[in-house]
Amino acid sequence: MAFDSFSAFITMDGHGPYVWACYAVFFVLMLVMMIGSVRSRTAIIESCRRGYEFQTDKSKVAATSAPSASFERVNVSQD
Amino acid sequence: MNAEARPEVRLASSSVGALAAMKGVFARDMKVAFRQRQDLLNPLLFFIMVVTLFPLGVSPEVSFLREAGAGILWVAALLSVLLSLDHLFRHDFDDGTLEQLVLQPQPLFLLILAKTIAHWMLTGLPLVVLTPVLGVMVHLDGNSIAVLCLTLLIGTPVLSLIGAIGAALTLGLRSAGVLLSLLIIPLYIPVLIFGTGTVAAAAEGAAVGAYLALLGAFLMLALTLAPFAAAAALKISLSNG
Amino acid sequence: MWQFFHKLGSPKWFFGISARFMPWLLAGGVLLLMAGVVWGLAFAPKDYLQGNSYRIIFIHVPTAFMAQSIYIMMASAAVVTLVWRMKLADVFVKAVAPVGLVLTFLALFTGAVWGKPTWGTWWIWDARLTSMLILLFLYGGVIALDRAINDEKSAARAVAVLVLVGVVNIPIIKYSVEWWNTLHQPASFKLTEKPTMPPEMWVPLLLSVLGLYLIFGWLACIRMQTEILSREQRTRWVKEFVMRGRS
Amino acid sequence: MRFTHRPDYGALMSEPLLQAVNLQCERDKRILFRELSFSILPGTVTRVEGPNGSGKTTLLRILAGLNDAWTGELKWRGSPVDSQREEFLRNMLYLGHRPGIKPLLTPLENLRALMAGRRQVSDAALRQALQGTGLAGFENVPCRNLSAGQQRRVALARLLIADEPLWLLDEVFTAIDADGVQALEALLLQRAAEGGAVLVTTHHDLDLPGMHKLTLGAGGLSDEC
Repeated sequence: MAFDSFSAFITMDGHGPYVWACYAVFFVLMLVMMIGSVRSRTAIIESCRRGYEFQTDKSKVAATSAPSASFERVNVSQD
Repeated sequence: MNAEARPEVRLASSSVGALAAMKGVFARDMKVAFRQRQDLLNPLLFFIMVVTLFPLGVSPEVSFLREAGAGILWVAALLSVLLSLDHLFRHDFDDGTLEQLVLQPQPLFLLILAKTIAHWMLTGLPLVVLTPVLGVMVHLDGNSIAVLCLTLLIGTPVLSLIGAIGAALTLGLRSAGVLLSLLIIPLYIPVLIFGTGTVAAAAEGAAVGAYLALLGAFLMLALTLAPFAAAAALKISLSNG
Repeated sequence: MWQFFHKLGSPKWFFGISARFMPWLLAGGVLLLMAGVVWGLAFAPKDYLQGNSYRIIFIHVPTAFMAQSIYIMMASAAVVTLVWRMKLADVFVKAVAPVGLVLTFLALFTGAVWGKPTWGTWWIWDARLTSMLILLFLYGGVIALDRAINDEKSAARAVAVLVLVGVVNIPIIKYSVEWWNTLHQPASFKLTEKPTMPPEMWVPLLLSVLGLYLIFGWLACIRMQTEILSREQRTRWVKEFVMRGRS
Repeated sequence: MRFTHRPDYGALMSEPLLQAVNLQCERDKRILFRELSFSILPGTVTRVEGPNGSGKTTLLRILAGLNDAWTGELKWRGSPVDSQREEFLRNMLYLGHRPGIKPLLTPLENLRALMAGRRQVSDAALRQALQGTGLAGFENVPCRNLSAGQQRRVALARLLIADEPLWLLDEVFTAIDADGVQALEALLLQRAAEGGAVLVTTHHDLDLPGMHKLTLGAGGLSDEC
């Protein structure tokens, strides 16, 4: 141990705030990045799953035909 | 159609050399630019205005201006080149001439080199010509002005060449102008450092030959590599559009 | 050989193999990093010149080292993207660029905070910090370009060109910044130059560098997996993988 | 001149100019077409058909080499296009949606610039080509003062002096009047008769004698599952 006491370890001869701030920011950012990466992975898996389930539901209903354009006037009522 | 009736294929007979093709590209860009002279003046006016901001915004004192003058002029020149880069390929992209450029049976990097040379003649070179006037306005001495002009003469083509890569990469994107600056400014830093450093060395009475040679080396490097990168980038951007 | 190369480029293959490595990468990385940091913070001797503030080195050097090596890795991947059009390579570039950005920022931040007790000022235009700042800009440019292009393939190839242009420039930038630095403030006090660093100092430093390297490996894997999943949503193997937990 | 060894006549006849094998193009996660294979034989006019969004323009851009987001094989006279890029470009003429005309330049200057990287053509020939597209008297008027149809005619003037056997024409009939359309149709047929090959996309009702058709599907989402 390079320090005589725990309080000496914390203050580090007055350099404590600098050292601890660095380590805090480092660990916070690393953690945020790591958790964020895990989360976005779960999120994408979740959204895929929902997509697949939606797909199977849709195919159960009916095989829809491709939409074709009719260019019919849409009646917009004025009153 | 039956096979007997099918005539023989006649392939394209001749082609022109790459140099003639480069001349064609260069001539067209020059012609287009001179049909729109106002656009030629814009980077120059911008250059002058940015330089004017420093005495107004920081200090009109002779000592400050003499010390910072070279840097101010270099930064202003860099920014006005940056400003003009957005147009390097954009109009050609919009009206379809860029497609036809890419489809010429010529090495694309040479055609881009020709376009970049035209761009430099229309922006970089006028800036160099204007520099002595502005140099006097920021109280640089004659020797410094001469060295500054020399560094800009070697440095601005590098700016155009590197800029061509950025312009090609951001072609057809939304907010391409801002993005272009973000991509390109970091790459401009070495040119800026050696450009202003050379003038600073000259002001201290040191020999500047070595520094100018180094700037020349930058130019050679940019001349050999940048057109290839810009050609690759251009193909990617066109493929996207 | 060629077949192996193609297999290496297959996202599906990567997905399987990376899943096996990842727990080890994470566990090893965290263990080594913690060992290095705790040793460095509590047990390594005090520096006779800078006092305890030097203990920032145990995270400053690893982040700075990683920030640079990630860019080099991205450049190698960019070559693979442009030459062989391997899908995995552009997935890699896209996945790790933000990690590089964060680590570069951390290197800058720790450097600046270290500067305060050492030089008495938060920011000094020191050659190292300045080139780190420029590296931060380069990372920012890469990410911005990637975001700006909608089409995945075009984005990957445009980014690859940009990364390569950047990597050609990095030595030039470094050299010019160092030259500029000596021009403006000759013989300044250097941060880390200690040719005779005792083993009690460099061993924990080595540990934390290795640890961060492994954690980066884990981050790269998981982020690449995310990217692969989103790109290959419509393939059968992703569907099987996603629906495995169900039914 | 160019070829010291000439292949025998019969082989030359059957050789396709351009061959596409298993083309697949995916754009924004949508497959435009897949397993698309065809040959373009000399002496043919081919119309590329399909509804909006089926990838007609994309196909032409791929063939021209402007779009490279595709997989498969493209062969120019039997060998891959990639290995003979310049040779291919020398023999291919592409006209796209955007006419490739600078609004600030005159038709003559535009045409001169377009030909600069390809072949030496005398000004007299350029003028004649412009006259052929009905632009006599407009040779020296800046193109921005011309109508959309006239601007397109400037681009079309290239067809009158073209010696490229392969033409890829994307929507060239747009903004062209009825007389112009008729003349253009004749021009395409003439090119085919001379041993060239023409690929054309159009919304105009084009039906030339002996015309081939290349129909693209409606595309669709790429669902492999």
